[in-house]
Amino acid sequence: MYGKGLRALSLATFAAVTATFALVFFYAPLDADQGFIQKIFYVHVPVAIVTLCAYIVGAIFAALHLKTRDRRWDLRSYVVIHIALIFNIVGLLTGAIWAKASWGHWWVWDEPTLVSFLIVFLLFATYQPLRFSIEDPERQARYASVFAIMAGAFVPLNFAAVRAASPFVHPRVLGTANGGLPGSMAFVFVCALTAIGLLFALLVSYEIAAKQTRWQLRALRRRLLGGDAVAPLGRSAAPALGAPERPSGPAAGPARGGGRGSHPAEAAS
Amino acid sequence: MNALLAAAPALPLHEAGKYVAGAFVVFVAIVLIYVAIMAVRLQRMSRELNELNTAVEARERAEAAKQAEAASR
Amino acid sequence: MRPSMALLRKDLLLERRAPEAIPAMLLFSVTTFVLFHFGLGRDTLSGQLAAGVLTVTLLFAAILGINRLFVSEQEEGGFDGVMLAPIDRTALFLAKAAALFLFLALVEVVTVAAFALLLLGPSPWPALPGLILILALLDGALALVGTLVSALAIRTRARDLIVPIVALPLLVPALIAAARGAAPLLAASGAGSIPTKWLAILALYDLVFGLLAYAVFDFLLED
Amino acid sequence: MDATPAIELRGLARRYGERWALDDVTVDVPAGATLVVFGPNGAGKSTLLRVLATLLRPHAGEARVLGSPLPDRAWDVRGRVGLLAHEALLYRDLSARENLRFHARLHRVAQARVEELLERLRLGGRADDPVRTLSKGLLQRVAVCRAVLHDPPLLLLDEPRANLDPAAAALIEPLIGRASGRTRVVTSHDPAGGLAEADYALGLRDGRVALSAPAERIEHAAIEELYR
Repeated sequence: MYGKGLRALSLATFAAVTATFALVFFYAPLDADQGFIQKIFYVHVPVAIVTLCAYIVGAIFAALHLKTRDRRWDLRSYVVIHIALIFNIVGLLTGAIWAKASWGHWWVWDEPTLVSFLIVFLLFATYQPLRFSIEDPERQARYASVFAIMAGAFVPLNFAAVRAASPFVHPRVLGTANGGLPGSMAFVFVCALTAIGLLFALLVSYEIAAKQTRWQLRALRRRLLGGDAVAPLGRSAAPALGAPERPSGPAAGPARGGGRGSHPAEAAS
Repeated sequence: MNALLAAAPALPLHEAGKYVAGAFVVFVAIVLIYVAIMAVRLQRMSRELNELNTAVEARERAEAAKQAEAASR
Repeated sequence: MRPSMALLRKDLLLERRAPEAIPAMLLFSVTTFVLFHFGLGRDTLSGQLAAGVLTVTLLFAAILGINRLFVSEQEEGGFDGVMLAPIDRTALFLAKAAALFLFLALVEVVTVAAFALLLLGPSPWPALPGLILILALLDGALALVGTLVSALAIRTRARDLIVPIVALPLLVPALIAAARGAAPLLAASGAGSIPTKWLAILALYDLVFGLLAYAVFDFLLED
Repeated sequence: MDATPAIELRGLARRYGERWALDDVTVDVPAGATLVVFGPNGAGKSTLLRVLATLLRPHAGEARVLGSPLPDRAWDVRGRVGLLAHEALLYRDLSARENLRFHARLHRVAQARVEELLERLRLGGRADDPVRTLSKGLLQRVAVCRAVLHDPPLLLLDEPRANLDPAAAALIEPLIGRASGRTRVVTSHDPAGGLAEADYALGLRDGRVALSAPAERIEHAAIEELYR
């Protein structure tokens, strides 16, 4: 089953997140400049880093989809970008809170990371509407992958452009205080990054497992109750997974690729 | 940048706590919302599975009845 | 190269026979300048404000052209006529990008003149060489990314919505570089020089997205 | 006739979304022969032509066209098929001559061929009017010119005579009829006319083969049955 490893990943994530929270509040030293506020750094920055990496991973999966024509890569790309969008919102909200706490404004334009984070969000937010506006599942998958590749390349380029446009570069906490991040802070930060990375991987796994289960259920329903019992596919932004079984059965001719690679039962392996 | 920080000195703890709590609450809340959505989905799937189960059972019962009828003849 | 030329000639001929994109972009730009005059409440602009108004207007005008770019292919039986020919699909990409670039350049000849007449405070002449350089690089970005977005959107249900929402964020880095780079050229105190970092970012943007779009364009056409 | 068939399909299938538009289509067409495809609207006739023209990828099964397997070597097929589709595949705002010249450039065909075809189909008088002003019959004649411009060995014709009066039909006959000597796949709704020009007949219903036999062994009734 595709649920394999899900439990181990869940436990590891739970342990890592709990440990990180404990470390942040009971172990990490108070920042010399910012004091208690700096604790936000342990959630905001890892979330931002994970989000940006995830967008690039989504682009790589999309490229693999185009290269191999295996629809499972499209599903992975879709789910990674989907969860990354949620993390992006978390990153924007925590960033805004940090800005308010540090500078008294909910939004500051001279923070290039935050600004480029907003632009990247605006771009990736169009991923779902784009998918939604294409009905044919195959074309939807292909077009979405093309978009994801362009958008993935956009992430670093955009960051460079926004950073160049900032009047001065805001020092990350990594650079302040006593000229570098104290070892204990760095340790907690690495823990937080690991925890949030694990959380991201976990949510992606959950989402993929849920999507595959739904498609298996659909296939089962079709087999048990016949094609009429299955509601026709509505328009959806989510990738359509299983190719329907052919009325003639797969025996006809040496099937090349058609429907096979994307069959949910095989997606398990 | 250090000048700016100096202009906005570290907030006192009770003031800062509000914001830090806010940031962490946002993080946890979104994860919880996701869990809730997952729960709704799970419910829907288990309902659908139940439906399929009943369908299969009904079919099996009909089959058994037919066989019993054939055997009694 | 030859099929690209044939395709480009066909697009130019079509625009001459039934002018659509260029007049629309022109009218749109000049109208937008009038709107900015009232919206900003200023008679003359200079520096960053002038550069911003000019580049943002051109960006929005380009969206109109991007929207129309593949309409002629889609109207009569889709891309089939071109797809049946033994040519590289990327020839279509090159031809469309070149057509869009030429349309934009043509529009800008008039638009920049109109801008200088209507809104620009300082004299446009000293700024002209630098401005041409920046606009050429910006047009490259608009043409390359615009062609890909146009092909992406043409066969979706909500073409006219997809084009702006995808193209605008995608073009933000190019706009940042063009607007910031053009600002010193239009400064009230006389034209300065363009900081090279903006030219570098624009050129990098053109290069990266040009190569990427060229590489993935094929996948938009196969069915 | 050549020994290798011009078209070999083995279990060809193609889907749109969840619907199989073509399913398990197996047929051979020898070089120089004519295959007529019958079937009600939506049976998959046009999809079949588009797959053969390399415009759609097959999703399962094997397809060989002019000896090249699809979709892997679609490149070799492109430029050797002529497709006459429902749409004319012409730019409405360009004239017939401009359209044909454009396609001649894409196919690397001499411009003289354009003039020759315009002459043969008696389009001379209207050759410089935008094609949007042409009547459906005239438009179809220009579309025929486009389809045979590069002298393709394989013709794919989607109801080629739908909008033509008898005179015009006679005019295009040497180009796309049996006399052209090309391998042809023709879709038709007309049992009598279709069977008359067919060597083989293929009946499709819901994307599946309902009828497949040499034309002389097929009766009208069997074809009319398809449309019930």
